[in-house]
Amino acid sequence: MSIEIQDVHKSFGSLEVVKGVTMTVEKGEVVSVIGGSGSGKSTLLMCINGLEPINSGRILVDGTDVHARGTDLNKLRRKIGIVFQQWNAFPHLTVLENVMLAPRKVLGKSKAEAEAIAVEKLSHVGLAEKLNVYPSRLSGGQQQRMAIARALAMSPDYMLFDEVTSALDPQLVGEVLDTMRLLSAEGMTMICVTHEIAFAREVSNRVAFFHKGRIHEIGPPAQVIGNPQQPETVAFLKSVL
Amino acid sequence: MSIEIQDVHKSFGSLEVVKGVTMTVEKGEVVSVIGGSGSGKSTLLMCINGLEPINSGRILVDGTDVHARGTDLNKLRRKIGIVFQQWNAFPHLTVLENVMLAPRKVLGKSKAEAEAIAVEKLSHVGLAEKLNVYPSRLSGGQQQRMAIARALAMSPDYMLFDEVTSALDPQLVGEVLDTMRLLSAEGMTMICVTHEIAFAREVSNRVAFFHKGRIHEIGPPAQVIGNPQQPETVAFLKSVL
Amino acid sequence: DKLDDIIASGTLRCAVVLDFPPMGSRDANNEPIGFDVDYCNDLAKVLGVKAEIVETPFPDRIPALVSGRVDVGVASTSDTLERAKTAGFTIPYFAFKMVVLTKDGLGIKDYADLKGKKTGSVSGTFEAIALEKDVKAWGTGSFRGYQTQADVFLALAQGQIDATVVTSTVAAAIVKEGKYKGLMMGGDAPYDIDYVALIALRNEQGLLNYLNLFVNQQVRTGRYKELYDKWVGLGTAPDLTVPGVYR
Amino acid sequence: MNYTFHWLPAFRALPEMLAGALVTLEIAVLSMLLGVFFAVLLAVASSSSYRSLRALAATWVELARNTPSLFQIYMAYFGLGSLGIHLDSFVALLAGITFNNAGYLAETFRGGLRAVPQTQVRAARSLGMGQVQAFRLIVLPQMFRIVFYPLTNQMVWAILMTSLGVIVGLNNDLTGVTQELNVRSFRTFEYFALAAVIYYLLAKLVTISARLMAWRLFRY
Amino acid sequence: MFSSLFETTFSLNDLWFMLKGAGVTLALTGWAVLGGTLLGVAFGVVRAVAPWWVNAPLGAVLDVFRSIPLLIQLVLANSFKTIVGIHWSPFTVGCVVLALYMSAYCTEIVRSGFLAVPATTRRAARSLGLSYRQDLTEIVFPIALRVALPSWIGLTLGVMKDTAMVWWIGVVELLRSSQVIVTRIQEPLFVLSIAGLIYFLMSFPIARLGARLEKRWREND
Ligand SMILES: Nc1ncnc2c1ncn2[C@@H]1O[C@H](COP(=O)(O)OP(=O)(O)OP(=O)(O)O)[C@@H](O)[C@H]1O
Ligand SMILES: Nc1ncnc2c1ncn2[C@@H]1O[C@H](COP(=O)(O)OP(=O)(O)OP(=O)(O)O)[C@@H](O)[C@H]1O
Ligand SMILES: NC(=[NH2+])NCCC[C@H](N)C(=O)O
Ligand SMILES: [Mg+2]
Ligand SMILES: [Mg+2]
Repeated sequence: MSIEIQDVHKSFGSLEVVKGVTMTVEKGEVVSVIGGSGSGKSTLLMCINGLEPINSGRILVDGTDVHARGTDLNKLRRKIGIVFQQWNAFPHLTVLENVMLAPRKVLGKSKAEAEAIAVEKLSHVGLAEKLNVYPSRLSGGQQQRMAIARALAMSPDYMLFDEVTSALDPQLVGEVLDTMRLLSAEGMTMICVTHEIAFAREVSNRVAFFHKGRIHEIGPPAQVIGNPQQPETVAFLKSVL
Repeated sequence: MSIEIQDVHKSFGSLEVVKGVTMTVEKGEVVSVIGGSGSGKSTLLMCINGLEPINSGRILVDGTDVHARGTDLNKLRRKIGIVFQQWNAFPHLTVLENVMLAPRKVLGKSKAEAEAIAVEKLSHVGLAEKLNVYPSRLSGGQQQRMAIARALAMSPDYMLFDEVTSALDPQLVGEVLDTMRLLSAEGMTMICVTHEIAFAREVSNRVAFFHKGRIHEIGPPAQVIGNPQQPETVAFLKSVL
Repeated sequence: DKLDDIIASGTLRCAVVLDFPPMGSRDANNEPIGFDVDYCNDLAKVLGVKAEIVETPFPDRIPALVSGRVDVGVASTSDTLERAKTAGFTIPYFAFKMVVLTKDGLGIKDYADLKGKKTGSVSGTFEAIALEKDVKAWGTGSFRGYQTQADVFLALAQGQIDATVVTSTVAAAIVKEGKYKGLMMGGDAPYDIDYVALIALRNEQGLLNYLNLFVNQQVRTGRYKELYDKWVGLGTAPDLTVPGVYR
Repeated sequence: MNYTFHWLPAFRALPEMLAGALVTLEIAVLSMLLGVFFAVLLAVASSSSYRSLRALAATWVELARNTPSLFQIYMAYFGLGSLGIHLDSFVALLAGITFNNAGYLAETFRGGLRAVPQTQVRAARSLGMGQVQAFRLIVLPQMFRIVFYPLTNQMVWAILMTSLGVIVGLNNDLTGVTQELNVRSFRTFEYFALAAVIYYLLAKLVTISARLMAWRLFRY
Repeated sequence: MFSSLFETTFSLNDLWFMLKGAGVTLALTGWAVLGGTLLGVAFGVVRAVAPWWVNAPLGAVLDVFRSIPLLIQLVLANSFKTIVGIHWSPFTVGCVVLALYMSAYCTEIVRSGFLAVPATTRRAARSLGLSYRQDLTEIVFPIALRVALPSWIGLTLGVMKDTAMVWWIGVVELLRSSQVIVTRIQEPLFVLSIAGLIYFLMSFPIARLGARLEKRWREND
């Protein structure tokens, strides 16, 4: 049970964005991905759940080749929760409806079942009080937590986080990170793209440093963050700390 | 030569936002203002240059009562540069024109003079290369530096900064803070509302902690940030660090 | 008053309907021609002014007069009592008989055949009102009112309607011209003779008086017959008197 | 001013005119329903991969937007008529306004679609929703809110455009009835003033009910 | 019927007659747009800055022009001017009504352009020492102009097309002149197509220009 990324290349038109990335994330592991803007981190995440096609290489999720012809992506994606940087709340649905939607429409659960799941997940992220509110009434941090609950409602095996705190006011960052800490403590397998170095150091089993579409360094936080070897890593860490 | 704020109260409708603030900023001093969202920091800055009227108290800038009847606010404002959180580039003017506008229209300088000033200030903030570009082509950090140059072009005696980095991507924050460091090194009198505690500690002579419209603590950074006395200050610092 | 104004201004503005040959139409240069055009020119001449022809569709004649766009209407206007509440009428300057105009192949031979058919005419005209009343009384078929005479002929030629009722003069002219394919006469319409008069503002007695005399003179001098022969031709010019009453 | 107003006959004609207003409303509503239908087809066609479909859609949209609606209605009646296609006045007016509505609404819908951020689709797809589900459950409801206001505007437009039916012989809508009354008596001002008031009330009826609907529908 | 496309009695004379009609259409449009824009800008600025007790009544009055068919407005104005004894030609009446009609829409365009300038941008201008008037002329107007111009072009084209309704009060513009020719030569499809083509040629290039401008400026912001 793992996500295996094998020599993946990905271009947008003539621009190669991911240039041969190989990495395996074992079940139960938390891997943080750090790196400069435009280094291809978001793109890689979207390749993992098949939102973007890849040009070469393979990505295996629990042994299933994501980009093979014939793979049922919609089914595969139920295994993989993903939360993006931009708040992706569905503005026309209440918080509860946001979270209930996929269980009902994708998993075909009954309304009562879906509601039970949604209430549970929302309580888990601390939004039990906001069930019938529209997302526009939530703070950015609350919206991100709702997005996490929405992904969790599908009972995914993996969670991918793409800079979920970087559009937030400093004061709201903490509450979202706390939710992620909680998940990692519960043993969720996670890949977190983040600029929060302290957080990465604290929760990750391994940290990967991305630079220009390649993994420059990967290893335990103590090594990559505490004692970086590559000059690019050093420079990057200096700029964000 | 100083900004004297004497027991200022300010309400929006029935909501009192600034509840009796007294503070003096001497010429040459750098004072940082920290505090939670909605604590009235921005409002206070806008009262200082008369963009918002006050309900009671007085604000004296170099001995002139800002809110007295008969005060020529447009003239007073030339002394006080202000840069806001949202980038306020004038979208219809190039970078050079943005900076030239006020010297020409307010100070009545000739085109050549205004241009010379603008080029100088823009070089100062590191934008010498972007003179004829429209603001939409600039990054957030560049827009903020342009806004600083625009304020500097009026040769103000005081500069007010209102969270100028909080809408920026983490990687762009540094370049703007560098520009502000430069100004403080040159002896500019500044009031900086900021969430960048490290920065506040480094450049300020004094730090003021705002809470619910009042100054809870004010003093040298080593004291307010290094060894806060009030429980609110402690809680706030914990939340942003 | 108006009469003085016209003489002083040097132009006489006449409302004329120009999609109503032979009374009014346009030549190849799109210049106005026809009985009414000549009639207006005659009037201008005796007044010693220049004539200006203002084209007005039928429903627009009285509005044009009332809204001051024209001084007089030489526009085949039936002298109904309803209209006389708004506009001032002279003595008749022409008179029409109404006939059915239809398309061949529809089997309409006289007025009674119109029952149950799609009919149409120009909104608000003398015969439109009469026809619509009959259609309503029959209870079957339909009536459609158009804003110009040209639209009626067009609708008839295209088959949007099966028949209309028009003045015999127009019907004859249209059928003779042959521009509209397949139009034919469908017998007389049993309406009263349609006496038409010049119109002017209701309260301009001086002008109306002058116009009455002018109509009278046109007949006396033989100009009326001359114009009739020029534009209508066949038969004799209609008698403009109503037997048995003073007018 | 030596004009005496005759309001009484106008008020007596009120029931007749209100019946006309009903016809007006009927045409406007029908033309909106049909217009939305064709506009959706046009919006789809204009992003289709068939060139001929795109060309057809573009022709429709540009003709509808760049010629007078009066012209379009006249064409629907007499233009088509000369090809032997006989539309009843009512149908011709309906066709003309529908043609016009569809042309404008197609653009509105395209803009509305573009205005729903792509990230919404991404979020939906990553939850395992299929393309159609994501469109129906996420994009469409949000687009509907964006186009709602332009849609009500177009509805008011449609009402105002029905007044042009009179040139193709329509005489039972509000303007048709008014003109019939006018050509009988020539009390132009009185009748048309009354018609203006009724049109105004119709337009307000539409905007106010749209506002109420929006308030009910878009709680977010 | 299609044969008429090839053997037509439509003459150059007729084309000239229609082009004269198109000239009237353009003249009407020109005056209406001139008057409508001047009034619209004035009203729009008032609506953007005035207190509600000026704003609300003005808005309500202008709303009337947007809620009544133009045809009816024309008829009413035409008969009203007679009732009060003003001697205006139908052309003048057409221009005036169209101008008022346009001003009602233009007002909203100007107003929303005005309100599209963020308060923060204006605050920045004031804090540089620009006066209220300088803020308006140097900052608000130029920015509002870019927001409003594309819609204004759209409105202008709309008014150009709406001039067709002026034939009802007796002005022979493009559509009416084509009807005159249809009456004479009885080739409605052919003549109307030419009229449509002329309208299209007058409108389409400007519409394209507007779309291009809108796109360009959007990219710049
Ligand atoms: N849909 C797209 N089409 C074309 N280019 C794209 C697309 N998405 C991303 N890119 C480009 O690919 C590169 C990598 O983008 P990506 O978003 O993966 O970077 P990132 O590491 O996530 O950066 P950030 O920290 O700013 O989110 C960038 O240069 C970006 O401009
Ligand atoms: N123009 C206004 N009208 C009404 N209320 C206002 C206005 N501007 C600010 N407020 C309110 O005044 C309070 C203080 O606002 P202010 O912007 O001064 O806070 P702040 O300390 O700058 O917060 P932040 O860190 O979020 O910028 C807030 O509750 C805010 O909602
Ligand atoms: N078919 C016609 N258009 N007849 C024209 C005659 C008009 C008629 N005399 C009237 O004034 O009402
Ligand atoms: Mg990214
Ligand atoms: Mg603030």
